[in-house]
Amino acid sequence: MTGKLMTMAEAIRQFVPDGTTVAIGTALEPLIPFAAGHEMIRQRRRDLELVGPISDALFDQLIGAGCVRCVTAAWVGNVSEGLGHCYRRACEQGMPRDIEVRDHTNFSIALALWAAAWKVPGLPTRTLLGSDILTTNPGLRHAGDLVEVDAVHPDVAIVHVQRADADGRAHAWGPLGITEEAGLAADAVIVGCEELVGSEVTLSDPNRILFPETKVVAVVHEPGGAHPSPVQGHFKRDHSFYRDYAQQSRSAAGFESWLNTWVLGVADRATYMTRIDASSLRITKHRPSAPADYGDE
Amino acid sequence: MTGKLMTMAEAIRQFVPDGTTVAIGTALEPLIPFAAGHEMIRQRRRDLELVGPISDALFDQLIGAGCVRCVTAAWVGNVSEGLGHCYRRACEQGMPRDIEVRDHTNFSIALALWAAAWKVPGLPTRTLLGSDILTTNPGLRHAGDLVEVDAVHPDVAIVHVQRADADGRAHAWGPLGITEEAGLAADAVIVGCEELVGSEVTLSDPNRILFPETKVVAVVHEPGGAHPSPVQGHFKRDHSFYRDYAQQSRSAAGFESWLNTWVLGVADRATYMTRIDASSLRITKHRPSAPADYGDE
Amino acid sequence: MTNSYTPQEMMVAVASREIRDGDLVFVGMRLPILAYAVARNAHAPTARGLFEVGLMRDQPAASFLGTMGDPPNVVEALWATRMSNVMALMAQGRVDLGFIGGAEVDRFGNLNTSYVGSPRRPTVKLPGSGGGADIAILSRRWVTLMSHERRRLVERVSFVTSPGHGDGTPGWRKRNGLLGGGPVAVITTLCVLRFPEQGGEAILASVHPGHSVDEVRAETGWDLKVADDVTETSEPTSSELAAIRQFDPDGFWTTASAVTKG
Amino acid sequence: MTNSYTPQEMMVAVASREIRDGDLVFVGMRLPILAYAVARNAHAPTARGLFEVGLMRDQPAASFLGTMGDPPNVVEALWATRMSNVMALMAQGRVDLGFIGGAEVDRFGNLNTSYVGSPRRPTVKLPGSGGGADIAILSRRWVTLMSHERRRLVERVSFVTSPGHGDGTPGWRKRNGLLGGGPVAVITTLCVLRFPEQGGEAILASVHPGHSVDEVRAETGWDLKVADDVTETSEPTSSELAAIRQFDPDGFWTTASAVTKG
Repeated sequence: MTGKLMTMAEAIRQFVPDGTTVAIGTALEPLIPFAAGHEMIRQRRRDLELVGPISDALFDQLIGAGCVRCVTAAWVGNVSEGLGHCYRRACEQGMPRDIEVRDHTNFSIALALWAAAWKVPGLPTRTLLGSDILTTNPGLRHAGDLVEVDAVHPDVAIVHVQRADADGRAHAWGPLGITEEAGLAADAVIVGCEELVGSEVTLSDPNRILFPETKVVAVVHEPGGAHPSPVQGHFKRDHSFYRDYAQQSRSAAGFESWLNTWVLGVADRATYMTRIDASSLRITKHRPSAPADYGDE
Repeated sequence: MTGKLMTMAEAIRQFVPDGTTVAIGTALEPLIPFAAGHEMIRQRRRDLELVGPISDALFDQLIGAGCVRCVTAAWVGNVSEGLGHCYRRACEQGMPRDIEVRDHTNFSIALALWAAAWKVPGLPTRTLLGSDILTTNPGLRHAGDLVEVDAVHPDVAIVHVQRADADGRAHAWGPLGITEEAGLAADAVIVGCEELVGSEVTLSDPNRILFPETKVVAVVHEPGGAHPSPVQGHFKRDHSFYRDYAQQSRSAAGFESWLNTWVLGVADRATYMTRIDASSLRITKHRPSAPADYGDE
Repeated sequence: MTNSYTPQEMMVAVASREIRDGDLVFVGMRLPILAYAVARNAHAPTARGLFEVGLMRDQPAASFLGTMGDPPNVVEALWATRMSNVMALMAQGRVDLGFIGGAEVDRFGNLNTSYVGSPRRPTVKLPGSGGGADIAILSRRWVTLMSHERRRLVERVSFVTSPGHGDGTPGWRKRNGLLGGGPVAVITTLCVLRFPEQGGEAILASVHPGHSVDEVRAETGWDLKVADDVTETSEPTSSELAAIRQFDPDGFWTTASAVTKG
Repeated sequence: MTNSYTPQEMMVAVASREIRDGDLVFVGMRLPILAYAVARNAHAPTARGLFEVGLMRDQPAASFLGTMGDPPNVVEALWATRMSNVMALMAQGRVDLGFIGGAEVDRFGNLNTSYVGSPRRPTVKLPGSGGGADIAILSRRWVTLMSHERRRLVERVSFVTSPGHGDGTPGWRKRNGLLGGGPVAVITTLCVLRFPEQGGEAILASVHPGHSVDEVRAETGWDLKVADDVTETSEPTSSELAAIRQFDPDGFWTTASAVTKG
């Protein structure tokens, strides 16, 4: 299969129209596809439904930019700093618009994606019993001694990984959160990668390939595309960037200013990378994994 | 944690008493823990419940040796040769004893283990609709438009892997079948390995670690422990050994003779390995995977 | 063009023609592994193979496979994963074609691979479903391969391991909630049977060279319908045979001795 | 012994003492990461940490962590996996102790991290459960850490994100099918509250040095019960403080400025 390699702008234009249900930020704190989120903002995408476990600032930015109709997630905020101020303004004041919130727990959102992956209406669980989350999300219901978690079916999952080839075989490592189930549940997957490699690299280790390539519709070579989130082997987390975002986004005006500086006033991720101090974040000490021997004869 | 390293004889003695529910052969055709199975036979284990997807000859041997009370599996036979003759004798003639058969499909046995792993009574699926398997296994039931698959909870899962350390961090590669879910669903895991390595190898790649080490109760350094099944990077499949087994096990007397030659008359796997032509099966051409960089600073 | 080929080679050649370019094929044990290899290197260059052991490939393995889990099948694999992930793709309707081996098939394409006789005390205990029932229920369309014997092609199987078109009434699968389309063909050592698109009973579509409609009907356990346009099955081409022999150099699967397996 | 420490350092030290040797600890965001590090390097050398991002460790990360998913937390990890696998261990009752941060806690240990005011139009939209409700329901016992303010310690939370002892009646959790044992302690900037083993309401167990029972009661939104044997909380030891400062060298989590986070 060919023709999957494209820019982030092309990938978002082709595969994330208004109203799309998008799973993003599925590895929790690491590997968050900020570059993809920023491109959605630049393209003024509207009425998205965002699906994720915890979202470390990215959902807050998309909500603040008015891209979002509905959030299906366990936690939306800023992990090292606390509340999501745009999320607050949207929920508390309908600003810039009202959003629907479908609360989950981390476990239940994983199960909701497994349900979609296995094509069943839902899966049972023992979490959520006794929680008022059952009263606000109609997709979670008491069923006898258990809770039934309705399937959540993303149109597209967007991931950022350490390396991928042009056919969409993606290698990621470190904690993976709900990345695998999101890719299996989604109709299509957009892969952003730090390194674009040949298939001799990806196919040398098929156990590390995250998804079937048949799900992958776009491959974007986007170094730094997860900043300010960490990428094992490539980038440390930029804690101060999260702090500055938290401080500036406390007011709507501050958020607008932040958005102009870091998203709307930036052509693409390559330009963005020239504006951060990437060298101080770059991981330079290598820790290669022991090879697995796939020999067959 | 220490003290997990032991011989197969010790591991079976300590962790597989009569009546144990044992998940084994979970990677389907490769990595079948034959050495563990043979040790169960030598120790005259009785009333086992075997759990697996397809079983390539190992279940047949355990059944023929009279170790088994119940089989919970999707397929029991000899993949390259056909029927399981001991399985036939047990089911058709109660020889050497009657066994209970709880039929599954490959998908449903995986789901039954996920149910146990997630501590729910069962999981729904769209497979099995229209199959008479629903009429013979009470753990599979119509429920509306779906089938409910009851949890299957092994006492112990036994796996053979390419490498592990003494604390039970196991690396396996190649297709994994239902190995991961079996380990998570089981109360305890016994790991046999081709190579016993230091933790600097296993912890260099935590994504390749199959199970939480807290589940692993025994680590057995057992080179060749999967023969005649294949082990990526170590051994090819010994097709003729499967053929010979199929031919000899056609009669009960032939099976007894096979058992004496290959199991009862053999002290342990090290001795067994001296009796096969291991060199013709050994994989000698290496295909190392590309390393993943786990660098953090 | 050679005229010499075994019944198994004929079956593999016919099976390979069921694979369309671009198909995601759920490849079962034994002959289907060869059928995928033949198709991929001929008319279906972008067909992918999915193996329940937990593999996806876009090309045949470089050496002989005794099972789908043999080491050569992992080299250059596109994905090595858990079986349940492979099943997820099939449940989602992403598997275009599946292959299932059968011990017994009936008029409506239902397969028995579990019990001949009573399940409590069977005359023959067969190995079971494996992934067969999953393929039968969830793949978009599927094909079965078997030796053509009167005891194997029966009016109704006594035990439905892998449901075909059920009782043969139109829409049986949909009414019973089965997601996939069901069997489209039975490829035997003598002929090819096909099913109408909406289900129903098997119809004799083509007879392999050297065999006759009468012979096929005599070896079939029900009053077999014959298509108006019944034809002779096209022989394996020399390139098909070359491919088969490349992937099964010793005739492990495709010589007379292979018939005795089981 | 130093007498100078911040309220956050006090909380971390107290929290670390809740970890027993051999425990599998479900480590939450922020202060619990430090508590695990302190305990592991002191009285609980074989305690393991489980992180919902998908990690298990048997030692603290070598460098500072802003989040559990930071690269140093992956180096020397015992397992890097999916979140649902980590949750599976907790559902199986294999997690001995969990930590949950709370915005609001009530008399019976129920936590609200979702909505202050109406869910339809909240006064304050809090981030949500994350894994909090999962820990609250499934871990064997759990502890929450929070800033002691009258608006945060309330008679009944308006929204139960993470259930504690419910309505406080004995056996509430068991009756409602909750697998784990529920909260055992609330560790605040002023004191430690504990719950009876069978559930029920929080009881003031110890007051941090420099604070009084009266102050604690005044800052608590219900008529707080005081244990007969209420004591002064033991100060952080010098080795506890040394460990805290090793893992939070710049006071990211444990200085006054950290209090303003959120």
